[in-house]
Amino acid sequence: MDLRLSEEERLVKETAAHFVARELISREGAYLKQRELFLPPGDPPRRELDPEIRSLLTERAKQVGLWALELPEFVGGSGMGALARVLIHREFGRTILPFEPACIPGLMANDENVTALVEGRLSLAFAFDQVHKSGTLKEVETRFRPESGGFAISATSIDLLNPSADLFLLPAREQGTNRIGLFLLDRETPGVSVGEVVDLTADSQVGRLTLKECKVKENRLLGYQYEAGEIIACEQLRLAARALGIGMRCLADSIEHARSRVTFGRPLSQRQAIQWMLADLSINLRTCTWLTLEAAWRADQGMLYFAVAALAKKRAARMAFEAADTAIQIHGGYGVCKEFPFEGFYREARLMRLLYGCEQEMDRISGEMFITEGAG
Amino acid sequence: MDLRLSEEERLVKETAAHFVARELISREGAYLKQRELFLPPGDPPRRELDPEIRSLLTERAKQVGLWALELPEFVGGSGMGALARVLIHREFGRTILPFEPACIPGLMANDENVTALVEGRLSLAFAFDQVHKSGTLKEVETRFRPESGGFAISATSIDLLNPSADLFLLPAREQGTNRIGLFLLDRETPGVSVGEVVDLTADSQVGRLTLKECKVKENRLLGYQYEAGEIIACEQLRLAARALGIGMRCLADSIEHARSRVTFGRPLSQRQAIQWMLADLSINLRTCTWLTLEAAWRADQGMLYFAVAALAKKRAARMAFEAADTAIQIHGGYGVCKEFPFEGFYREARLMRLLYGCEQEMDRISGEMFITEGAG
Amino acid sequence: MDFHLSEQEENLRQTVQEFVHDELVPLEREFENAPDIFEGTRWKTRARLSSDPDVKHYIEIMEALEKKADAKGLWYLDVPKEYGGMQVSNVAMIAVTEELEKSSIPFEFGNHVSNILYNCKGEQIERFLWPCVRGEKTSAFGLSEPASGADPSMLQTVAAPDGDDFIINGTKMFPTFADVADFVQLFARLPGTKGREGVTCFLIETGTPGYRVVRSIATMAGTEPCELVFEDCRVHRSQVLGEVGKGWDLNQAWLGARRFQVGIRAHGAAQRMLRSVAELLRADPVEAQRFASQVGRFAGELAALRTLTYFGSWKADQKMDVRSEAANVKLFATELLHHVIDFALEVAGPSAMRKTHAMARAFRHARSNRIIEGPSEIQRHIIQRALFREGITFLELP
Amino acid sequence: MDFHLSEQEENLRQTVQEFVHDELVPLEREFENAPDIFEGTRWKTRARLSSDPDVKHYIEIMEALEKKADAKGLWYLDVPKEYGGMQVSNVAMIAVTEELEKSSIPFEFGNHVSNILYNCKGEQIERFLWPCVRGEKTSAFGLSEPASGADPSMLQTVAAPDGDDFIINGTKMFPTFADVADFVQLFARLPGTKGREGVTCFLIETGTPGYRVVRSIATMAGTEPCELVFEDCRVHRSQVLGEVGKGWDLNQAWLGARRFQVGIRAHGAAQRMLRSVAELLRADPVEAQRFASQVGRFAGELAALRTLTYFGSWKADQKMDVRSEAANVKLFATELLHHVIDFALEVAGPSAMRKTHAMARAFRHARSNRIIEGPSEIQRHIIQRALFREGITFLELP
Repeated sequence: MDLRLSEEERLVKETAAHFVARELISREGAYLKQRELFLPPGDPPRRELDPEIRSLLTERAKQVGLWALELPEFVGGSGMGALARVLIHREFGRTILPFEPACIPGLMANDENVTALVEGRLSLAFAFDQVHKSGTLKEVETRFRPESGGFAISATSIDLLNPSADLFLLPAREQGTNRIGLFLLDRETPGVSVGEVVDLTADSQVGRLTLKECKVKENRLLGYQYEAGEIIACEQLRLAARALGIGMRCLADSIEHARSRVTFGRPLSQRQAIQWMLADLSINLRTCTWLTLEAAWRADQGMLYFAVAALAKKRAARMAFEAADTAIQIHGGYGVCKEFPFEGFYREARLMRLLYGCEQEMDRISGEMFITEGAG
Repeated sequence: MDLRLSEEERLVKETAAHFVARELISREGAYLKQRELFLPPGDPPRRELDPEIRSLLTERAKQVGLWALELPEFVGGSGMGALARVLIHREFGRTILPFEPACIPGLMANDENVTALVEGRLSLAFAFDQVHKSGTLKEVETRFRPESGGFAISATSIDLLNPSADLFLLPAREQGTNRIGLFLLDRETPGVSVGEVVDLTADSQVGRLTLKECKVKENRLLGYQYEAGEIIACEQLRLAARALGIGMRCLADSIEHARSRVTFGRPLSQRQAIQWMLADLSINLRTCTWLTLEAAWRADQGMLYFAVAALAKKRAARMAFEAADTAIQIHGGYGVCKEFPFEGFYREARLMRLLYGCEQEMDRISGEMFITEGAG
Repeated sequence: MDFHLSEQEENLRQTVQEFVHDELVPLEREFENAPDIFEGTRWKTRARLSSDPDVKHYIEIMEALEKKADAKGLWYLDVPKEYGGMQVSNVAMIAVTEELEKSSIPFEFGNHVSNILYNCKGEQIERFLWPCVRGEKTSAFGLSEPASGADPSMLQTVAAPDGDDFIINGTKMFPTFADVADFVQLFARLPGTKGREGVTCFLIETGTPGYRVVRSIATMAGTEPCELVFEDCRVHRSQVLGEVGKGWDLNQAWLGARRFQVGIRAHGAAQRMLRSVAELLRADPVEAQRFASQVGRFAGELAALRTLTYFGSWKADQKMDVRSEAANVKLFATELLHHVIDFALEVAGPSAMRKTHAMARAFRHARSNRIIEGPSEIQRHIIQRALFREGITFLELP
Repeated sequence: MDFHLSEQEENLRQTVQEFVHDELVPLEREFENAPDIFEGTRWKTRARLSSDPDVKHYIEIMEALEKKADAKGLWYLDVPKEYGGMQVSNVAMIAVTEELEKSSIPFEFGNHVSNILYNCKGEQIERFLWPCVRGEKTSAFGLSEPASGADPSMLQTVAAPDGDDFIINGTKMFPTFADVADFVQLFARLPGTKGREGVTCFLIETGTPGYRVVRSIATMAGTEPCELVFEDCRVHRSQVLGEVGKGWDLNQAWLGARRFQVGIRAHGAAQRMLRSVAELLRADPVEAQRFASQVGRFAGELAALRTLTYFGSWKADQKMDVRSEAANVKLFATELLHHVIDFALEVAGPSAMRKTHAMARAFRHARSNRIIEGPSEIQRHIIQRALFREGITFLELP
């Protein structure tokens, strides 16, 4: 057992940490600053990163190899393993600035659109709505059937995060066999429609994707059950890693605030109620950190890792939510203010808990396995 | 709304409080004292109250009207309503001394054995084992069928608390109709056997009651569904009231100990971790107190009260367990010592949580109702 | 012991129940996508700022409801008789709010007056109190500061006596509605005083020279609290509410009275969330089975909150000390609501995170409840202090 | 980063796995009703006191297991090489205990020696350490007192220097097995010292004049800790373990090393409880559906505990500061076990409260784990202290 980072792993981590501190956290102040003195009534509008800043950051991220992490280098990616990606996403999770490396699954390396995706001319959305309940493929209801020269795909209504994307990756079930296929779909394909785009409570949007007998070529079938499962596990690891970053940021800022904020004659840091909150959070952070790293390491080793990745996501997302909740509570009235990052983390983490597996359903699945097999 | 106790209610409460302080709590020291200097290996044996002291206490309880609370006065009972009984059992719950007023349901007032029961020559057990899962009658599997001049009752194996009792009150289900009947059964009736009597983790015993075609006379059918339900609700209220007593005792002793115990230069009472535990417990005690009183008051008013009684029991038993757990934690090493009352409360409360309804199953039943009816 | 409402209280409750059934429930569908600004009784002051025609439409509906409520005698319920109100008991006000909360329409009976304004004396009555009673003016509550909340010793705004005047300097954070209020109830301390001592409450009109509402602040709850600055703001001593140096007691009184209402509102909001969950589950028997025990558990906790709230209000009606009861209710209610909403989102899934979804709204609004008007930590502190002062006497039934 | 055990560690783990499979699992049925006295490695000293023929029977089984384990090279695992042991890593010891805990047989490999005894010097080695290594003697740990536990400043037992001797006076509460131990590791302070300063550890044989084990004390856990009294107990300075005045560090070292083992044991016990639950549920598909999500949640928490324990042990092997990690493990493990047992009883119902039922036993035994060797509050204190001292550096991966 050697839990030290390798030289390469350390380099990756430090590059990401440096980028996040220098390029992202330094811009938080401007991003969070309230623009008008007096607000219109009602809920504040969704925040967005200035498109120019986004392009600038994208360029710089590419320069230091923090882009298209999953893709091999020959198509412009960084060719990182799962562990390296976790180390990177963990750093990006530490900022409220909505910017992170584009996620382009490795199995798209040979797709005709891969260069456009890497260069940012096209964007990709995972249309995995039906997977969010359990984090598995069992609720997938999108249907496909083979046709001459390709497939026809139909779905009534899929909640689509990132609804402005140009390409959609989605799992579907073959009529008759019920076999899962993983498809890449163009927004422009006849039969595809995206409607009802609205804001989410997190600073992102959702739309409704409908597929009416959409015809795709054979080469748009990118994989089967296992490949779709890998997308889920990768997304779970990405979310878990982001959650770790959120937890670290919230814990660090809370410690800092507790040291300096004085009430009733003593700093908050001397109150057990505050100490205990932070102690419990730190335990949680430790366990989530090691579960996530272990899952990623297993992935890189070619070992079974889906179940651990699911567990890591479940626990880490919950931890991040509690971390943000704690940070809000410790910061008092400022905690819910939009000029501070915590309420944003709180909303984001709440959504993360509902993506790629809700807690109770994930627990139920692993519980059923435990009951059947009598082992952990 | 007038939440003051009436004169009569106050008198009842004070009589019970006085009896418990003077006759029971005063004897705790002797009861809890370890008899030998060095213990044999293994788990300490079950504690029992000295039979002579038990008779003495029984006499004195009768003298002040704290006996056979449910029965009318003409058969030697105290004729108390539900609220008065809650006030009494709450006081008896405050002591670890295993002594409380005999529970003889009002519907036995006309039974031939009632005098013997009141006088303590006979004892009664509720053989309600199958009810403990959900706190309802739906799991009752004991069967009865009418026969000439009476009924025949059969059951394979019923866990029987108080296995030394002479009479058993038990619900059974009629073959064919599935209707519930509530029966009184003699230990001496042919076909009745009580075996495998062993100690429980609480300071009481359990045995296995088996009924093989036990024939009882017609007058031993004391009621139907509603009467059996009333026994359950009464027991739930009794347990809830005892649990309140346990909670009060644990909270009071913990406050006292926290005031006087000094660690790291300050009394425990000045540590927020301790303060918070006790604050949370006190909230719990308040809510349980009012739920229990309200349920009892409803019973006395002739209003529907089964659901509230069930809720009161569920929450109060859990509260008592947490109260004992907190008291143990605050008392540190002494908390688990048998010379202190807290570990005894802890074991008793753990059992109480499993009697007349387990938490999750009770929640499920009320949840199903809420889902169906859309109201609380 | 008698848990029944009095006849008078019960009649009032029934009137409200009918009002909710006849007037509010039919509007629920229409309000599903209403703008997020109709909470509480001060919505009008803010809604007026909007140029959105949609908002105008809802203002009309709300104003029509006000007239109907007034016609049924449901206005001025908690206003003292001497000011023409009905002066109903705390228990009755809980029953009223409980009924109102059964509907999702964010409608309240008015006019609620900041309870400490009943300490107005002399010309203050005509200048501040009556306009509030009549609904012509609204007030903001200026207590907390950039570095102080529940701790009086950190309060730094100073009111320096100068002849018959006081000169006020300092900054206040988070008074809600201050940008649209007509005056502020401002807490400041006399120079050189410490702790509670010297804290004094002033009534200061918007527009008074030296008093500026600097900005409103965006929050997750969409409540836009404000930042107020006082720079050599001169006010006459006739603007002191109550007595000079006795302001902290007023603050405590203000908080105490509100906490039972906070409790019953949280109860109502949680109950509605749970009903929405039940509605989802009725459509899916498998899911219903999976979530039933949690629904049941929360239903039980809500029953507990309800009885706790009534009991505390009853004690308040008996003029007993209810500081600990109020803290119990505030803490239990806001934490429970938080958990119920969390559960509702778990059942409903990511689609309920749409910004205008009732659950997402409740999610955003509920978070600040565990902080404002005394965070959970302060409530626990109040509770433990009473415990160590008085032991378990609170369980000695009255 | 590499999570694999080393080849040597993996071989050891496999040997233990085989031992458990071949030797322990077949005995499980027989041990179901075994007397409650075979926990840990010191069971023999206590079991010998029993006149119960049943106990004799189990002693024979346990002794036979010891011989088999010794024959397979599974004895003296954590004893340093200089004392003839295998000196395996902390990680390896965790892996060993993890395998052992898969069986419900309360068997441990010996001989565990109180780790601080390796500080023995000169003739102490022959007098105290070697007999412990060989399993001929056992020791008790005399730290806590009627009024002191984790706080050194409350420690009142005094060791007054008198020429080459110390004269010890004081009372110790709760040392387990003191009534059957051959000597006690006693912590006392030099006169006039405060806090950690002056705390000194002595090795004192049972039977030394002035040292009495007064009584053993019944507890819920059935562990019978003892009360020790020292009245003018004279000991020679050669009986000081380590240095005079440096005793508190020994105490801390003793606790630190144990906590990872506490963690993996709690993991094992909880895992067995959960497997018993699974067995009950396999027989009842409806119940299985109802409890599945809780089973799954606990299984996940156990995985988290496992990884936390391995990580902390690995850090200990690297000679890094593991005080906070040890506190993390102790707290998380003992609280989790408590919750798992509570859940198991809910599933199994009142029949599992029979005194000899494995769940009831676990219920009684687990409670004291949250108190002894540093209660949960002390663990949280250690954790927060490190947080405010070092911030989140603990998340900087090594």
